[in-house]
Formats: sequence, structure tokens, C-alpha cells
Amino acid sequence: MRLAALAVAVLSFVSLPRQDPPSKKVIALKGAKIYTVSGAAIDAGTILINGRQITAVGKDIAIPDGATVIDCAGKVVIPGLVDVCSTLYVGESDAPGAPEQDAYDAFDPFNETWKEVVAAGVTTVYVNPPNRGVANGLGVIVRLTGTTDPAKLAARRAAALKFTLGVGAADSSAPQQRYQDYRTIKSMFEGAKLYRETSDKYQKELAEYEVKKKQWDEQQKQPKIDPPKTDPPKTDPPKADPARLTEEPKKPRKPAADRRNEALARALDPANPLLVRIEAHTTDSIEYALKLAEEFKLKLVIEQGTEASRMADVLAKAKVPVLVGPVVIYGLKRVEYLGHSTESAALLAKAGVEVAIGMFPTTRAGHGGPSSSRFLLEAAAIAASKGLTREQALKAITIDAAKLLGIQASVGSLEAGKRADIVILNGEPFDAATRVDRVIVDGETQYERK
Amino acid sequence: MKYLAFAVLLLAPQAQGDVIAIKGGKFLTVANGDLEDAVILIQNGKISKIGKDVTIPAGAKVIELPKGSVVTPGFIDAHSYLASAFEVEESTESVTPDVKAIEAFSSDHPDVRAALSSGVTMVAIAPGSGNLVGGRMGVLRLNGRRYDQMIVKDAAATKLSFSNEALRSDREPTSRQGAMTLLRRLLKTKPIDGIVFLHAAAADDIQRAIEIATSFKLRAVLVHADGAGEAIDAIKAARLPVAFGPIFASDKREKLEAPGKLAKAGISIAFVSDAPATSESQLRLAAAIAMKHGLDRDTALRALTMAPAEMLGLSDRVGSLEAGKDADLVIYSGDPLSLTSDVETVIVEGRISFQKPKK
Amino acid sequence: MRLLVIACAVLAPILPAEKVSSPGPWTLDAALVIKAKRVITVSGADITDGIVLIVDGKIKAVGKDIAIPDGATIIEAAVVMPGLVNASSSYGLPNRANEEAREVTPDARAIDDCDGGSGEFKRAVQTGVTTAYVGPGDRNVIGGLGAAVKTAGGKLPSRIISSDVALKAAFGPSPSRGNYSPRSFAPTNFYARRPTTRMGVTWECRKAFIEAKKYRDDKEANDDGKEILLRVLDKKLVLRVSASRATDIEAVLKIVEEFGFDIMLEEADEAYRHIEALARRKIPVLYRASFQTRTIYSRDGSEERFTTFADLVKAGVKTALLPTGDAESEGLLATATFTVKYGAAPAEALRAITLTPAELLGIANRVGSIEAGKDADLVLLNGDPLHITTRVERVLVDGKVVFGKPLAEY
Amino acid sequence: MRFIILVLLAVSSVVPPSGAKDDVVVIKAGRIITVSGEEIQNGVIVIRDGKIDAVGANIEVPWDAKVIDAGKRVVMPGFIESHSFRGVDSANENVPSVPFVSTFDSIAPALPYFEDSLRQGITSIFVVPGNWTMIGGQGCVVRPVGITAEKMTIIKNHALKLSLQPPQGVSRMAHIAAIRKELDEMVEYLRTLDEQKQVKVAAGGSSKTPEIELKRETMARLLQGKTPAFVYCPTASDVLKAIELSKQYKFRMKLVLGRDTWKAAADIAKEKIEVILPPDMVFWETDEEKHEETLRVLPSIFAKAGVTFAFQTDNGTLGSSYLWYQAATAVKYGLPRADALKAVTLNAARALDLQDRFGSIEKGRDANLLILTGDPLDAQTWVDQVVIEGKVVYERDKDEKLKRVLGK
Repeated sequence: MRLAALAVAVLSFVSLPRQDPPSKKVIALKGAKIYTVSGAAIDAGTILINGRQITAVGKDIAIPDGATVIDCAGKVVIPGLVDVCSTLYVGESDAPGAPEQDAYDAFDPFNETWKEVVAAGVTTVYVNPPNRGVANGLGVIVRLTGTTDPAKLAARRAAALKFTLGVGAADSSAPQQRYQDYRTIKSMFEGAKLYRETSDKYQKELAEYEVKKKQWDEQQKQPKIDPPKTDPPKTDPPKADPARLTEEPKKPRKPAADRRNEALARALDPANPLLVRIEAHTTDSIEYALKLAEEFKLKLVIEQGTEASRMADVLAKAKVPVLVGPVVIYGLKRVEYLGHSTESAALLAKAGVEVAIGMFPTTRAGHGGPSSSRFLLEAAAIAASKGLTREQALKAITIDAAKLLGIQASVGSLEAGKRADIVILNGEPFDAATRVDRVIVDGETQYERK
Repeated sequence: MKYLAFAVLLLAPQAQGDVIAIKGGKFLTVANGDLEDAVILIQNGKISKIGKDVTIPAGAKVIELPKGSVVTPGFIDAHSYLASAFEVEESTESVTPDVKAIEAFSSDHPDVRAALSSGVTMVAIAPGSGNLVGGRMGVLRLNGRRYDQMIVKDAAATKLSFSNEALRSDREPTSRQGAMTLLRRLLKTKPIDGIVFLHAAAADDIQRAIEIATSFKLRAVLVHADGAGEAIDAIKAARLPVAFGPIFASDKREKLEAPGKLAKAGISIAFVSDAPATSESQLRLAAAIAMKHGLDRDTALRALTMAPAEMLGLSDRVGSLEAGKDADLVIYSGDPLSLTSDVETVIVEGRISFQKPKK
Repeated sequence: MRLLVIACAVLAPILPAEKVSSPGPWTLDAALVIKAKRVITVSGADITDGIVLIVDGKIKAVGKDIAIPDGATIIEAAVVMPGLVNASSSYGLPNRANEEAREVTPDARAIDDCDGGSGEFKRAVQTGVTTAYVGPGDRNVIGGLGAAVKTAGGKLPSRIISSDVALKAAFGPSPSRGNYSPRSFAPTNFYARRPTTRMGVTWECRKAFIEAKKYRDDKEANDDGKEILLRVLDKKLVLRVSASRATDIEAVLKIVEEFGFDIMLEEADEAYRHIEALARRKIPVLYRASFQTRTIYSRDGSEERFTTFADLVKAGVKTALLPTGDAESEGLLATATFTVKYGAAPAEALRAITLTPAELLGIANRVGSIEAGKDADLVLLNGDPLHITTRVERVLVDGKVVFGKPLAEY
Repeated sequence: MRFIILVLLAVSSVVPPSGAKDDVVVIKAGRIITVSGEEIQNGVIVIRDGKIDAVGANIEVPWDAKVIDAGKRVVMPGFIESHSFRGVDSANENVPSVPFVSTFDSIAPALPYFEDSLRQGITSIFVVPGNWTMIGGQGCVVRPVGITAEKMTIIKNHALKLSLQPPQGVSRMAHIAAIRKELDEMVEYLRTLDEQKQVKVAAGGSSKTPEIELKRETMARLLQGKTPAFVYCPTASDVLKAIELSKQYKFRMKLVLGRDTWKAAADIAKEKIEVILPPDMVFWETDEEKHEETLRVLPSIFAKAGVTFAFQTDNGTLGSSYLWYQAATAVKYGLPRADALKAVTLNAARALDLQDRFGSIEKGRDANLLILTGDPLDAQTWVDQVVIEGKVVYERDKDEKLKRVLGK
């Protein structure tokens, strides 16, 4: 069943075997100041890496002999950065979108821009399908390991289902259009609800049919128990054995698979709901998004949320996280960015809203392409200057970002068992003169400053 | 609490001759290094004294800065269309030498307030690069007062454009060969005196700009110079300063490494915003990105203060914290080149023009 | 493995040769020696197992047994020939390489429009072209001045061999294409330029020269444009005219009759119809073939003969070959190879892409052949240049290896 | 008016096939390039009923054979154009999915393309729908001789053309989703068909698969592995997507490559897929970062990766409108001469799954032969005669158009 196939692809990432087979490649980073992000910072600590995993982080860890030791005295080590919205490998396009479109199909695995982005310490990014319109489709989580095999590059397919609410094609997005977008998404989900019901009904009928079929087969094997009577019975016809089947059960007709409704239906699955990301800028768009989440019990995350800080309390109460960005925008502001301010992340965090910072390098915000993701650290610094502490800013682009992508079990902080995504800096993360010395992704060095 | 009192004091109309003293924090003077626990005295809109052993006269109003604060000269943007976008090109013909760009400036535009609050105290408004000879650039001080009181120089320099934006199919010149011939003919008959800003982005545009600058002995400044990385030796030979920018986050690495290379070759560089292409508040981001690609710290700070002042011929009045200069200065919460610090207070001509609201 | 970093030494100062005998660091004053089984001098006979000695970027000596100074770097190759000369190129120029404000712009210089760092130069070098003429397009009746430049070795200003090589004029349909006659509306927009017919084009050309003559008599204000036209009238500057159809070539011959200046014909697809007239007036031709068998008649009706080059040379017309296009398979060497296939003598075809164009550009004292005293612009190949299977191994400009790519890197 | 002259000239240069079907023809030549085996000096080829009966150095010449003595000249198998849409006047439908159409219905015998191909030594051409239609339809293998399309046709409907080139304004994702939708529908259609068959069989009916709707017949043959797909991939990521689709929907395919696909050479080699290189197989690539121009040579890259490929031509540029020129250029950049010749003969036939009929001089193959004045890769060589299925169909000294162009 197609739905199952997609689900398996999802689980394969999370349920990764905790301990990779101990390969001979053991690396030890010694003597650095370590911002684990999940716990307190460790001065002159050590990190042990075995294969793709971090095996130990701490003050004085015994380094097994034969391990290659990298001396990080005087250096600062932070987790690999996570960009909650980038356009690496897929770029942008104005073609119309649809729920079943998959960013995985838009991959160009040979695009080399990832090298500049990983050189700045970004090791994991989320990518939306590059199109325009209300329903955009399924996003993908990408690990910057430099592989050109699309299957390995896409660490998790169908990571979220993206919608855009209230962003007009032209440079205007009137209130009616925002209401219209809300109605469109609502009707899509209603259709998906029906689709789920019919497929559930089919499953139930199929199960019943199986039972009846087994019973019918048994019946066929038994000899006829009541031979036909010679004289026409005057009494009413012999009482039929209630359990006995009168005719062969019919196999229920399997409903035709429809990729569009399947994608939508997974967001309505109470057991393991597919994350829904709605890009909303104005306060009324955000309200429509919350209304949708409430009506269909969606697992909702707001993207960009330019004016979200004006309704921070409502978002906090509804426990709906916000992926803040683009912190840096250029040129004349388009209508959806008129309320843009670099204080948004700080105000939301203060009101208790779960926040992460993404680069969102869209041309609508004046960015020329995916290479902007190499300045994720700068974007977090600017957000910090308006009220976030440095720790909050660093978390917003590591563990908090990983949490809102649902991959905090594997990346986002320096803890034993997590993937070995490590950035070695020659100074404090947000200081002016700090440069990236080395970036390790999945235990392999992807960048080293000459 | 102390801050509140201090703010009320300064806003009151000042009698001529009152002395204000700023103490504590760190002063980045740009002219002669950084000063710790020193004092600045301000009188009649000018810096009267600055130094470690400056005694504060009686009756002076003293400002004690919180620990970690940093004071810098006001930032200067040497090439911008702040609050005058789309009005700065007289496109009926390509040569309009007498047009004044600052006449397109509207002082009540919200961007002006945003620029001031981000620590930029002086801006040069330029004509667009759509004309071969764009016209006169003017310099304004963002002191929050009336338009005519903001004018520092109404014709500080002339703007020429070597980019293909100046070529149109429906008027002369339509090609670069036509543009160069027209320009040579013009400069032969009517030489331009004073400073000339040459808009040139690509490497071969820079080559042509240098050729015109040297053959007609212009006091020239190269603007944008994205492709400067490839023409370092030619720029060095012609000893032309470079007003570099605007820098976008998605620019090629080659362009981002150009400031570092120019600085190593001893060429004076300034960062420009080309507002509204990038906002004035992103001048600091441009400096931070350039430092990430090989530019040293001192040149980065100079590129926001003294270098643009020299390019506009105002280095005697602004660009550094020195006695006798105009009292344009900005107080930051920390190192201004580290993006986590923010502007706390902006003082222009000895008066507070912006104060960060305390929440 | 990440993309193999291609060590294509496009602008590497020196690439160690396969069989370098003296590994000493190569300094400018040390000598460079090229040893080749066949040296094609073009000015003289081929030399088998010849040696070319290069010092300070110039050819010092060429011959069979030249003394090799010690410390000289030696590069060996199967064949060495002079650097190719492209007598009419648009390297580095935008696709509308004319100042279209007016129909006659004699003082416009195409070199101002030229981007020295453009990829087109770098590609030309890799196919063996070391010198190229960069001139105005054919959108104006009189387009302006063209220059001869080297295709590699530093920034454009330092690569100019001679700046005002010829004044460009264009006959045929292109100067009038896209112009609208002002009858239907007042000439508000630009395109109401006068020539809308071939007659109009001829008239514009004649008018320009007549006005130049009038200007000669009373020069109140200096006019650079007219000064250049006077230099053409006084035969101090050659007029290079592009014309492809027979009728256009006739119009050009009439203009030459009337004003008597030196001209050079460019493109000249149907030159075979006027071979006798061209030979009599000694008008050189820059011939651009297309060798398309598919359509006998091309769009503007001109009909091509593949043997035109061979016939022009037989009749004594000084003819240079231009590349048929800018794809890799349309370079000067491929064009020369096809010209030999259609009847030209191999030596004539090789001269038509080296010495003849150098002579027509007036720079034969510097480039075009392997002779002592000339610039060391050389092409080293692994076989006969007129075989498609032969590859350009190295290219030298002013004695420096500007291109060298071993076979393994393709 | 001009068009008619053109036709007359085109036709007159073609020698009408002579003689009855079952005569015996023998060709003697100084050098025979068999492509599949060693070259034969002063060899003999015996042709019976249009097929090669024997080839070798000292073969006894049958008494009743008509002998063509090529003297010192060279004989080799005819060139094969394995992918061209220049044999039809317009090669793209504006409806994205038209698997049921075939180029056989729009072959235009009088097009100068066929006459030029014959002059150049091409003996068989695979005419296909264009690269701008998602599912373009079936191709048609023709010989460049014949008055009508029927006479030209060797195989009427051959292979199915797919293109991963998204049309204007459609994103790559939407294009791939559309292809998946078509294939899904086909799989669903076949599944229901199969179910109906099982129901009938269960009920004792005949086990013959029910009639497939004419419209879906080609797609059915594709998914049943009876015919390969020719998939046009403009970029390297398309190649990976094509491999993914062919595995998921289990169909055989050959790849028609665009320029940028060299990055996926290793992936193609792993899957052992035959490919057809683009006409501009040697092209300049600009490196924005280092400001360098690199000449990208696809034959060398794909040969090193171990991929079998065939060449293609176009009429845009001088050199790449000739198959011999493409082979010579490949040799210039390091491809061995034998492999270069294979790419225009045997490999091209293999791409069409017709290597048992064309592409080499061996017993049993069709007698499609060229008699050349010299080595095929030498520019000075002319095609003197072309033999198709044992009959001489072109002679250079009777080629009026060539004489006119050479001013004779």
C-alpha cells in the first residue's frame, strides 16, 4: 500500500541504530571550549567520534589509542548548524504547486552551492518544494554530506506538508485573498477526510471479507447437511442456519490510489500526523492557520510569521511554534514584509513561543539564491542584538531548529549517540573576527580552512 | 534609572556654551586607536577635548556609560539613494551634469529615522547610474531637523556611470563604444573639477573608468567595483579609493573577498549601502561579512567612518573622535562590528537624536 | 571522488613539458626552445626536425641546427606553426556591437566595447588563435574603427597590437534591417533611422564621404569623425566593407570607382561572381564560408560555391579565411581543412589563416609566420593541422605558454 | 518554384535500384573495415539477396556474381543515425502525452535531409518525436532512399520517446509528477485487466488476455518490457530520475543525453544503459568562479566511465552535421579509432536493438556498405558509392547537386 511505503521511508531515519558498528575511524577533539547546547558549556573538553556517531562528550574522557586526535586548544566547538528553511539543491520557481509535488523530484544533486554553505558550519537543512501557490507539497530534510546519490542526500523524505496562506502572486495580498486561501486549504483537507474515511471503510470491509471468505471456503468443504425434501413442505421454509452464508462473499473494490489525497490524509492521521508548515505573514493569515489546525487537529508550525510577534500570546497559548525568518531582507519591501522587524524572534521567545531561526533565502526577500544560508550565524546574531541572549540565539539554529524539524534525536546538539555534526571555530560564535576552522558532517571533515 | 534622568537633561534646549562630558566604556577614535576609561567633552556641537587625562569642568553635564559600552564616530554612507529612490534619474537624455540628487530627498521618509537609529549619521545622496553623467551628489547629516538644516554639501561630487544601465536603445549612447567616444568628447570640451564618483561594477567597466580617470586626471572614486578582485593592480596603479558595495548575502565568494584583497593592496575602501537596495542598518552586516572573508578589523571600522569622510572631502569635520570635529558619535552596547551588539544612543551635532527605548 | 580538479593551465605562466630536459626554473631571460618534427614557417618552406629559439618573447632563430643555449627549456611537439589570426572576430563584444544613435559613426572604437576578460578570448586561445581583429558590427552603414589584439597575456590595454586598423562599413540588408520609414509617423523613436533599403545604405555611405570632402575645405569646428573619413579618402586608412550578395559587391565596386580609396571585402559569399573585377582592382577578400550542402539558396538568396576560396587564390586575389562560426567544430583549423577538401592547396589554406590575415591587418611585421624577429606566437599540435583528428597541445603568446592540456585531462 | 527544382535535383541523384531480387553481388576492395572484427586487406564481400553471405581475404567469387571492384578504396558498414527528428516536418505535439502517435505517419521523403544523409553515407536513420513532448510517441527506422514513406520504412513503430525536459512554465517536480501519473494509470489499467482475466479464468473462461485499448497499446508494450523507451535527459539529475523511474515501473530504456549529463557518467555505467550523445558533444563550459573556459569532451568522459555510446548530428554547425566528423573529433581527444567507428555503426545499431541486422560486415547482416576514397576519419575522403541491401543507391559522379556546389 503506497501509504505504508511512504511511512517506512519516514521511520527509517528516526529509528537509526543508536550505535554504528565501531569502525576503526575514531576521532578525538581535545581541549576545546564545547557549547553542547543541550547542557552547560564545557571548558577544555573532549569529544570522541566513532564512525558517524558522537560516542562521548565531557571534561576528561579517556582517548582510545589509535584514535586520530585533533588538537582544539583555544578553539570553540559548536554543534552543526540547522537551517529550518533553505533552497539548496532545488532553487526557486514560479510554477504552480500541488500537495502531491515532492521537493525530492526537484533535486539537482550535482549543484555545488552546498560547499559554500557547509563551509559556514551549516550541516543540515530543510527544503520546501520550489513552486508558487496555496498548496506547495512535501518538503525534504537534507544532510550536507556531499553525496550525489539523491536517495542518500534526502535524509528524510516527506518531512512536512507546506501551504502558503495570504501571499499573492502579484505584489498585493488583499484580505479577500487571505480568506480565499483559507477556504481552499479547508476544502482540500475536507476532501482528504473523505478519502481517509473511504480507505478506512475499505480496510474494514476487506477484513470482514477475509473472515467471510475463510468461512465460505470451509462451508464448501462440508457435505450438504439437509437433503431436499420429497414433498413440498407445507410448513414455512426450513429455518436457515443464521451463520451459514447463502452466497459467495464479494471482494470489496479497492479505491483508486490518489497521490494528492494521500499526502493530505497523512496530515490527518491521529497516530503519527505529518507536520504541516503554513507560511503566513499578516496577523489574520496566522489566525486562519490556527483555525485550520484547530478544525483538523493538524500538527502546525508557522513559517516566517512576519507579524507573529503582535499575537505572541495567542501563539503561546495555542502552543504553535514559529520558524522565524528571513531576519535579513534587502531592497524595497514586498507587501507581506511591510511588518518585518529583526525583533520578531526576541519578542516571540519572551512570550514563551517555541522559536527557531531559518535563512528563508527567497527572492521575494531580496536574496539571490541558496548561498545566503552560509550567513545563518549572522542572522542569529542580528536577532540576538534585539533581545535574545547569545545562548538562545545559538539554540535557535541548532537544537530548537532540529526539534521543530522532528530530528532532535539525531542532530542539533553535542551529546553521545547523536550524529557527529561538529563545527570548530577560532573564537566565540558571534564575535566579529571569528572564522570557521573545520566542519565535520557524519564524522567526515567536509571543510577545512587553509 | 540614571539613564532616564540623563535623557531628559539633554533634550532640554541647550544654552550656547554648555559642556557635556561622556565617561566610561571604550572610545574607538579611528584617528588614534582605542581609548579605555577616558573622557569626551562636547561644546557648541563640537568635540572640545578627548583623552585619558581630561578634567571635567564644573557645571558640565556628566554621562556615565554602563560597563562594556563602546563609543564610535557616526557611520557615513558615501553612496546611497536614501529616501530618494526612483527620483534620481533624469532619463530624457544621458548627460545631465547640473542635476542635484539631494533635491529628490524627502526628510520625513520612515527610512531616515531607521538609518539614524542604526548609527548612520551622514549620507551622500547620488544621482542614479542610468545616465552617463548623472549630475551632482550631495551630503546630508541625519540630525532629525528640517531639510535645509540637514545639508552639509549640496554639490559634493559629480557622478559618472560606466555600466550598461546607462546604455539605452532609444537615445545616445546605445553602446559602450558610443558612451566612451561621447565622454571623451565631453571631457575635452568641459573638464569636471572636484571629486568624481565613477560607477563601475564589472572588471572591464573598472578598466574603462580607470582609463578615463587617468587620461583626464580626475580626482576619482570607484563606486561598487564588484569585480575589483580582478583589477587590483590597475586600481593600485591609479591610486583610486573604492566605495565598495552593496553586499548581499547571496553574492559570489569572489566579490566578498574583494574588500580583503583591496585592503592588503593598500587601497582605501569604504562600504556603501546603495539604499534602498540594502538598508543603511546593513552597513555593519556588510563589514561583518567582509571580515569573514579576509578584511582586517581596523580597515573595516575605517571603511564605515574615516574612509567615506575622505572620499566626500569632509575628513576635517567628521569620521573620527578628535578634538575640533563635529560631535557626531554613537554609543553601542558592545563591539559595533559584532552583530550581537546594538545601538543605545546616537548624538548628532552634540544633541541626542536617538535613544533606544528601555523595555 | 569529488569532481577531479581539472588542472587546465589556461593562464599558467609555464607548464612543464613532457620531455623537459633541463628542469631549471624558467626565468624571462632564459631561452625557450621548441623542437618539432615539422616546423611550418608559412613564410618559407616547412622544416623537418626544426628548432625554434625564443628569447624575451621574440623568435630569435628558426632552422634545422640552431645552437641551444644551456639552461634553455625545451618543449617538443610533432608540429609547430604560427599562431592563427582571426581577421574578423567579435570576441568580448556584446551582440549589438554598434553605436546605433546615428547611421554613420566613424569615430566609434569597438575596442571600448570589448571585454578583455571575456570567455570568448580564452576559448579562441585554446583553438590556437593568438591574434584577432575586434571591430564594430554591421548595424551601421559606417560603424567605426577596429583594432588588432592578442587573445591572451594580461589585460586588454596591454594586448593591443595596433588600434586603428581599418574603418568598418556594411552594405547589404543588415544596416537597414529594423529601421522604419518615417512616412507613417513623426520620427519620435529611434528606429526612424534613414536607410530602409539597399539604395539608402549606398546613399548614406556616399553622403558621408561627400560631406567629409566639404569639411576638408572649411574646417571651422574639429570633427573627429570627418577627420577619419579624410584619412580613408587620402588612402592612409583602409575601408573594410562587408557584403555577401553579388549586387552588394557591385555597389561596393561602384563606390571604389567613385572615391578611389583602398578597400577590403568581408564575408563575400558570392565573390566567385566578381573574381575578375576583384583581381583587376587588387581588392583583398576576408572570405567566410558556410559549406552547407543542404540549402543551395540561403535565406537572402545568395548562392554559395564551395570552391570560391580556391578560385580567388588562383586568380591572384589576396584572400584570408574567417571561421565559419564560433562552435568548437567551426574554428579556423576546421574551416581550412574543409577548404582543402573543396579544392584549395594545403599551403594556401594554412597561409590564409596565418600570414595573409596578418598582412591584411597590417601587422605582418609582428605575427603571422615563424621568422626571426617576430613575436613568439606559436601553436604546437600532435599532427598535421589539416586533419580533424589533430589536437592543439600548447599555445604560446609572446613566448609564454598560455594554454597547455595533456590528453589525460579531457 | 524553387522547391520543385530542389525535388528534381534530389531525386535525380539517386540511382534507381536495379536487377531482380535474388542476384549475387560481390565487392572487392583494398581495405575492408568490418567494425566487429579485424580489418581485411584486399578482401571480398559476397552479397546474396541483399544480405552479406561471406566476407574474407580469399573467398572464391561465384561465377554468376555481379562484381564491383573498388580497387584501392575502403569499404565499411553504412553510418547509422540513431536519433534524429529532422526526418519529419514538425516533431512535437502540443499535447503532453501522445504515446499512440508514430513518426511513420509524417515522414517526408522529399526533405533535403534524407538526400544529404545519403550523400554523407548514412544508410539507416531512426526518426523520433521531439524532445519537447513528455510522452512523444513511437519512432520509425527508415533508409534514406525511396519515393514513399512505405518504401523508406525498415521498422514502422519502434520504441517510445519520453522526455524529462519540463515544458515552459512547468516545474521539474510537476513534470515528473505528470509522468508518474501516466505510468500509475497504466499500471492500474493493466492490474484491472489482469484481475478481469483471473475472474474469467476462475470462471473457466479462456486465458487469453483481453484486448488492450488501441490508445494504450504502446504504453502496455513498454511496461511489459516488449519495447524500450528512448528517454531524453537534459541534465545529470534527470538521468538519476530516469534510472529511478525505469526501476520503479520496470521498463527497459536507452538514454538520449543532454550536455550536462556527464556528471552522471558513473551512474549510467553502473546500470549498463546504452546512450546517445548530444550533437554538441564537445562544448565549452564556463567556470564563473575561476573565470576559466574548459572544453568538456563527452566521448572521452563516457569512454573512461565504460559507457557504450552512439553519436548524433544536427544541421546547426559545420562540423557536427557529419557523423564522420564526430568520430574524428572523438579520436582527437583520445578515443581509439576502432571505438570511434563503432559509435557511428555497431553501437548505433545496438542502441536500436538492431545489431543483428546493421552496423558491421558479418555474415547474415544487411548489405549496407560504403565505398570511400580513403580513411573514414580523414576530411579529404569522399563517399564514392552507397550500397543499401545489396543495391548501389548513390554514386558521387552522378550527384548533380554536389557538382553544382563544387562549380563543376
